Amino acid sequence: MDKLIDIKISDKVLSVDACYNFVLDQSCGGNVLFVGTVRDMNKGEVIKKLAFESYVEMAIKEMKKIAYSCLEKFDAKKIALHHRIGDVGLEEIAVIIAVSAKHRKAAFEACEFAIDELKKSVPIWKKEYLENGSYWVNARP
Amino acid sequence: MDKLIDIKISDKVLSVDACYNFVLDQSCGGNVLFVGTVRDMNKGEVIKKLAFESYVEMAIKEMKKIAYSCLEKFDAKKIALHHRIGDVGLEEIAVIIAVSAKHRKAAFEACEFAIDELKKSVPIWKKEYLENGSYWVNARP
Amino acid sequence: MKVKCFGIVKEIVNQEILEIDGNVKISTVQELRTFLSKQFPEMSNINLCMVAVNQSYADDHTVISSKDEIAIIPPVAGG
Amino acid sequence: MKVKCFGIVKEIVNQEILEIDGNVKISTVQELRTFLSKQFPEMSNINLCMVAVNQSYADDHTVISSKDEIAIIPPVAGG
Repeated sequence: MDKLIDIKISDKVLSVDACYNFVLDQSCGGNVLFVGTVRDMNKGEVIKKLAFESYVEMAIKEMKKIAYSCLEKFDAKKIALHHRIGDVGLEEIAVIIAVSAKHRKAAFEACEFAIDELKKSVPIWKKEYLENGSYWVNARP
Repeated sequence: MDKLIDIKISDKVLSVDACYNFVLDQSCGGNVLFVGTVRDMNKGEVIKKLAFESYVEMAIKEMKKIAYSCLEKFDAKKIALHHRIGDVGLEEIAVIIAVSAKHRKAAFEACEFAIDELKKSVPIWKKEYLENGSYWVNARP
Repeated sequence: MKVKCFGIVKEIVNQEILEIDGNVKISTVQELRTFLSKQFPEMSNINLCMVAVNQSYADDHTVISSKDEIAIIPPVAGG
Repeated sequence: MKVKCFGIVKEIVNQEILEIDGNVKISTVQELRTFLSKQFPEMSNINLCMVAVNQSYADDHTVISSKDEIAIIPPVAGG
């Protein structure tokens, strides 16, 4: 049987093509990709770069859970979830989620569900480097 | 000012990368792409290939309207709409829609709106080549 | 009057541009529809088609002349 | 007992793996939380963190021992 999910956490540049090519399938007409990139401003502050840290073994497990629940829940065929760690510059890719499905509606729903869930449960942390220092996002120590 | 929309109708293979690179923007964190590919079955029939025909000048006009209304309606920054014409084989790309926005919600909404609208109003026609002949999709002569 | 034809319509009329004799009086989209459905019985479902005038969708009351770019738009199926 | 630390927690305890002396009695996640918030006053908001046991999210009643892989998971922010 074809591999249906492709999960990756890497400190190297992520590839939209790799994710697209993984999900491409003769039985599918709808492919939706979410590509999360680093933007130059957040809440009025100038961002210089981001740094991502991960509890990699557990993050992979959580990403697999999300991937399989996507395929079940939404009648999607294949899904790729790739997340970058380490330093990530402006316009670089932090995360890619690609989903293929017979029909486009399921692909859109599965892709949006996957990124929403990833942000809730996958043990990855983001540090913002601003002009005046660096801060862990969401963390109030 | 940067070009904010990129519209294309072509009889050559479409490029996901070209659309992604067009919409990529420092101010945007969310990029959503819809890639419509040719699948091997429709309504129980085996598909051998598709052929798309277009009223090109008018299709470009309609695609521009959709693109600008997406940018206004959803707080999206840039959008690319590329559509293939001529013969398109299995797994090949018929259409790509890429949208960038500050936040992902707007990018998802704009991308889904754009493909829904494209299917409603853009003068492009699809012929399915089946085992036993070819048929214009949606057409009841 | 020249009428551009696409998809199934092109196959029915068997040409890309249908030339309608100047003596036939067609001054609105509605009159064009009536003419076509008489001329081509296979186009009995002509009402499922849209008509574009100068590359914009037109309604039945839109006035047309031989100077306009006119096209029959069968149900679209892009994407 | 060894506890993996990430993000803001790693900075607070100033190490990737926090070693807790075997003489300290910690047998549930709740007891670990209590120990950490006493030991590191900066972790007063420890309740915003999750605790993972053997790479799965655990609740306060989960029983833990030095044989388990234990990690403090501050609020995640992937994507």
